[in-house]
Amino acid sequence: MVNTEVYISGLMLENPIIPASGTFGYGREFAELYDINILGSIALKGTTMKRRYGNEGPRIAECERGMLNSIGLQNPGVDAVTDEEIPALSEVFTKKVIANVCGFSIEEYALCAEKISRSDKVGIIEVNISCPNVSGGGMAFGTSPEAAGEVTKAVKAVSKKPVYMKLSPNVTDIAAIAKACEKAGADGLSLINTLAGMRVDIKKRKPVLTNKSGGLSGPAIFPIALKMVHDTAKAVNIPVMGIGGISRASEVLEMIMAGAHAVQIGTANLIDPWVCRKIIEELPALMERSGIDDLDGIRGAAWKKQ
Amino acid sequence: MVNTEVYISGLMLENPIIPASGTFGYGREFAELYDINILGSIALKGTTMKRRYGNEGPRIAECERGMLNSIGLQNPGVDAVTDEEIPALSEVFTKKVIANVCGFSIEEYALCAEKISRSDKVGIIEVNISCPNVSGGGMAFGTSPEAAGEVTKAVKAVSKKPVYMKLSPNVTDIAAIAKACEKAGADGLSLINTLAGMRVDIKKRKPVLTNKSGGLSGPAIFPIALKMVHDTAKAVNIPVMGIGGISRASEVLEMIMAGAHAVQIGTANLIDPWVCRKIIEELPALMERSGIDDLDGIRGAAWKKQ
Amino acid sequence: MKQQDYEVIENRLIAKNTYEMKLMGNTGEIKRPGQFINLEVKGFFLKRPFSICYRTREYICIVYKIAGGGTEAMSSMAVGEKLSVLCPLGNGYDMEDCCSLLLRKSSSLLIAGGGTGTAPLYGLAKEMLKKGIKPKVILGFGSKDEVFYEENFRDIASDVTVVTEDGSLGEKGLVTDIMSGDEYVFACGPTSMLKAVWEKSAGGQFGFESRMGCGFGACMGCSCKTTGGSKRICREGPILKREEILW
Amino acid sequence: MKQQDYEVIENRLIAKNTYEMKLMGNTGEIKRPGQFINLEVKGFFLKRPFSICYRTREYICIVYKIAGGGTEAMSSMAVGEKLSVLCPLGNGYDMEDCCSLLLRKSSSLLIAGGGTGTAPLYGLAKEMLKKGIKPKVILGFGSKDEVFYEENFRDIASDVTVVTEDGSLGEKGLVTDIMSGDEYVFACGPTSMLKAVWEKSAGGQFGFESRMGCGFGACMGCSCKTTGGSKRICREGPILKREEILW
Ligand SMILES: Cc1cc2nc3c(=O)[nH]c(=O)nc-3n(C[C@H](O)[C@H](O)[C@H](O)COP(=O)(O)OP(=O)(O)OC[C@H]3O[C@@H](n4cnc5c(N)ncnc54)[C@H](O)[C@@H]3O)c2cc1C
Ligand SMILES: Cc1cc2nc3c(=O)[nH]c(=O)nc-3n(C[C@H](O)[C@H](O)[C@H](O)COP(=O)(O)OP(=O)(O)OC[C@H]3O[C@@H](n4cnc5c(N)ncnc54)[C@H](O)[C@@H]3O)c2cc1C
Ligand SMILES: Cc1cc2nc3c(=O)[nH]c(=O)nc-3n(C[C@H](O)[C@H](O)[C@H](O)COP(=O)(O)O)c2cc1C
Ligand SMILES: Cc1cc2nc3c(=O)[nH]c(=O)nc-3n(C[C@H](O)[C@H](O)[C@H](O)COP(=O)(O)O)c2cc1C
Ligand code: FES
Ligand code: FES
Repeated sequence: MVNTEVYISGLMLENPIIPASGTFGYGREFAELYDINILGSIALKGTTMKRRYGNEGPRIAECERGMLNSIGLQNPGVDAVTDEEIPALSEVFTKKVIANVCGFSIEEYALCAEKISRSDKVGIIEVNISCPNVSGGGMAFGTSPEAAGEVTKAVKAVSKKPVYMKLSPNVTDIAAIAKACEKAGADGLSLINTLAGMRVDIKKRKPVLTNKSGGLSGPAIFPIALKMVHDTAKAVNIPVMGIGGISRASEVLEMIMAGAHAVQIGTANLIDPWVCRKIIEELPALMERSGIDDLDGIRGAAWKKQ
Repeated sequence: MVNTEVYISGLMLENPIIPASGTFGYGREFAELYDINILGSIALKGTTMKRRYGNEGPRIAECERGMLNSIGLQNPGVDAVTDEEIPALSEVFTKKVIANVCGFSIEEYALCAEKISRSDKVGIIEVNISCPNVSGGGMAFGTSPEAAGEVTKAVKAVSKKPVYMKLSPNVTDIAAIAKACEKAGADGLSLINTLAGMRVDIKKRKPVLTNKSGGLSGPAIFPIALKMVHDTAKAVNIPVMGIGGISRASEVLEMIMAGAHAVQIGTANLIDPWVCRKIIEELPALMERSGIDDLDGIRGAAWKKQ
Repeated sequence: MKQQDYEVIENRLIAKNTYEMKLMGNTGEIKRPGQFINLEVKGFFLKRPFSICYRTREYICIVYKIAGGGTEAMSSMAVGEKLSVLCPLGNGYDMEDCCSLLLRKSSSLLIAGGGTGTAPLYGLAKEMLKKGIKPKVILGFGSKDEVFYEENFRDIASDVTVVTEDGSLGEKGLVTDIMSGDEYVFACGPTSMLKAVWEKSAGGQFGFESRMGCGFGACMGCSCKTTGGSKRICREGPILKREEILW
Repeated sequence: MKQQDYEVIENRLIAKNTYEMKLMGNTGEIKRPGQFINLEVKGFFLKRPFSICYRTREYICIVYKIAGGGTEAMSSMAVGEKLSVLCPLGNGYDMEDCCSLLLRKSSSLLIAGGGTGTAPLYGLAKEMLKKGIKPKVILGFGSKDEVFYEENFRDIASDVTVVTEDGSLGEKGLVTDIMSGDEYVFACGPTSMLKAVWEKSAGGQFGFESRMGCGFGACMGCSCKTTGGSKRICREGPILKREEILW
């Protein structure tokens, strides 16, 4: 029997499979489809202080093996999330969740994280400093080591839970930003968020998305995500959640060999709502076939001296 | 009758279709397949002062709708290119070509560009400051505005032909680097080169590529390339060649609407050796169906006020 | 909602660039006319949403128009091909909602379709017939060669009017040109038509389209603003009540 | 080189994880045994290279082993499926090259195959037979259940030896165990086997594999270093002469 357990910052996950923020709502839609208790954990939709509608539509565009989204952080606001969404989720999901927060100022990040971290249900706070779809917030904090460090410090100062900084791939040196977060006290890192992208409607001669550009996600970005997870995991001593383009058990193992502690599955949930269950079912068999007893044994194998 | 002509830095191209550097060799293999004189121009394989074998193999890895390469600038050296390859190509291709140069120091860039720019066959010098597959060269010069500006200046000082700087997408702000090149005298810009990426062989528990990482190209990267071309074309007043993931006539129009003057087709040539011919054949019909008389009329339509 | 393989048992051109496709498979969970399916087209990343035109015990019928690469590929699918489909999705038309109004003034019940928006209304009309409800039907198309299902509607409804924008069939004009303005309308069609119908109607339910990431409520890609806050077209829609709609 | 659609006319398991596939289509341009094709597998980006095992006027035969996703997908391809194929690629075995050696000492001509590397050597042996050349044949496999084409070879060659690493069929051991060391060898197989054969041979031609981007010389993905500078396995290869090879 292989062991799929992974330990991250106080949470012992039954398996490393976590649906990614923004692609699993607050779990409700998926709980209708399968028993979501099989999941390692769930990363909740990005939450801001106030309720947000997000950007005007169209906010989805199709790409080759991927998609652009420019949702712009639609969410009911932190109070509704803590008072309604999390309690509702608790009825169908018994494990701890990862709360994802975003803000338009360092203060908002801290306020939002503090509030949501009070929930018993929340095991980890994931701080999105990498949303490419809102101006004046999100990614603005994730593209310089200094700003990333400042957000980290502010959130760490108030959060009652371990803090993971969610990093943007739209940078020259992701490892440098990762190190700044680590230095500022981050307990872990989540990466990658989406890559800035665009499609043009040649009939209308303007961008498909009303927001003009959006974030690219899905299988197309997997090799980019894997390289960034590799570079980051090598550079820091805190856990890394590998995110980006994963849709198969073999890609979970690639991510862990690149140095990830656990993984998050995003867009794949939209294409196949049962994909996380499939991966969780396939993983042990694949591990067995590959001679892997437990995931700790292969973490970083792609770069660690054997 | 629609007009597919585009003018870039002294060259009037019959159409905007140019095979990208490194995916068309020195044209010879394709000249066996079709009359390559239908092409707008050809961007030659990256050339360095000295002959290079490149990186150890495997140096190709498959990805979803894309591939990684870690060739590492295999080329016969500038003398062989000017004395043998260019004359040989001249026998089957009557138009001017774009010579692509790379170096490991600013001096080498300048020397190489100076030499190759003496060839009458060369219409434009494309300076690759974005190769992710060589250490100490290539991308090192393309990730900071200062270094990019310095290479530009050095090459401009000696080149007898217009100079296009080929930019890396592995940066936080490509428009800033573009502006630095423009300020340093660049006549135009080519973008994007490949995105840094990786795949791990889970059986061997190590990267598929001997070089560990490689450059991601192909349809997967098109939305990223389009966004960068859009951002860059908006920011500068020199022509931009749109490169990255193009494999269809409609994507050529997307690129031009994003602001490109001409486009380069890379990886698609490897997957379908006749793809440039197909695109050249399809383009006029697509333009007609879309009510486009000439390409100058739609350039930048995605962001220009109408 | 289930994900299942459906088999193409018919796929034929019924009007200009417009096809009728019958998909054999489970239809038991479909609750209401106006619900839709999300259909995987090989080689395309996102599934394509199509209204269920009508369903029988054995198959689902959809009517689609070539709009881009995905529908283009669908048009050359052969009988026997298997397609992965998410079904059923969305809320569908609520036939109860109009009952009170209906009881008062049954003559003012209208089905108003525009272009391919006509498709789900055919299934709705069939269901209404079963319940003994007899709505007026107005179908609007661009021109004669785009018209489809006219006969199908005439077979089940007594009062069917077809209008075309260029007058090549039926009266020349728009659906709204022959609305009286006091109707409760079941509408589906292009946004501009929906808006015009909305303005001229007393009440009703309107079928919307939106670019979708998932089709089942997970991504917020399809959201729109309504009087009751933001709603997901794929889940709280695609059918919105007249009073919910914000333009 | 042409790109054409070939039709699968046979696709059957002939040994453990090993399939023989016959592809109907143009075979007229194939010049030499040892050339290869590059075959598009739907859903995978890069084409997959396979040696031509042999060809007739109507079809090409390839033998492939499941190695990953692409070959896995191939194994379930049905008769009638159309595949886009680049053909022919590479140089192939040069049967003239050995002639001088052959005239002096014909007994020392050897065909040495390992695993699926055996496939192109079967086509080579057939061609040699046509020319009246009768090489010795040694085929090496891991174990009995991986052996294929033994009978095919016996039908056309008089001196065929099969060895297996575990001794489950024929002699236990490696191809090199029963080489005398003075042979001119036509070899194909895994790198470790090629190297061993190279060391023990007097001359010969060796078939190599390499990850390929294009298969026709455009990308430099497949390059390897040789005594004559760098060569592209897809163009100046996949067959290299003994004296060119650098390990
Ligand atoms: C609830 C719903 C029901 C629909 N019912 C029908 C129907 O019964 N008959 C019919 O012909 N069409 C219907 N449509 C529109 C249909 O989904 C699009 O025409 C189709 O997706 C276009 O795909 P494509 O690949 O041909 O076009 P492309 O433009 O190449 O598609 C690119 C992307 O945009 C999306 N897209 C493009 N146009 C639309 C659109 N109008 N609405 C939503 N997404 C779009 C596609 O799904 C895809 O993700 C419906 C749409 C929705 C949301
Ligand atoms: C000239 C040549 C002739 C060949 N002839 C045969 C043959 O006759 N029979 C046979 O069974 N195999 C042959 N191979 C190997 C065959 O190409 C690979 O086994 C096959 O590409 C694996 O594809 P996959 O999708 O199953 O594996 P994956 O590992 O999933 O493939 C991923 C990528 O790596 C490449 N790749 C993987 N293994 C190899 C390999 N060994 N050599 C080259 N590329 C590889 C694939 O082409 C693909 O691009 C030959 C290879 C070359 C270069
Ligand atoms: C529709 C959509 C909405 C998303 N919303 C959020 C969000 O609210 N917060 C966040 O941190 N990331 C968000 N993301 C990013 C994903 O969590 C993930 O980092 C990214 O999509 C890459 O993973 P993937 O390729 O598996 O989707 C969103 C992604 C998508 C596609
Ligand atoms: C095999 C290969 C070799 C390449 N070699 C070079 C090179 O020598 N110089 C260069 O500037 N770009 C090189 N490139 C980058 C391409 O020119 C192009 O910028 C990139 O591949 C993106 O375009 P595409 O997606 O159309 O391939 C190479 C790309 C590939 C795939
Ligand atoms: S399409 Fe994803 S929520 Fe509606
Ligand atoms: S595979 Fe491209 S040059 Fe050989």
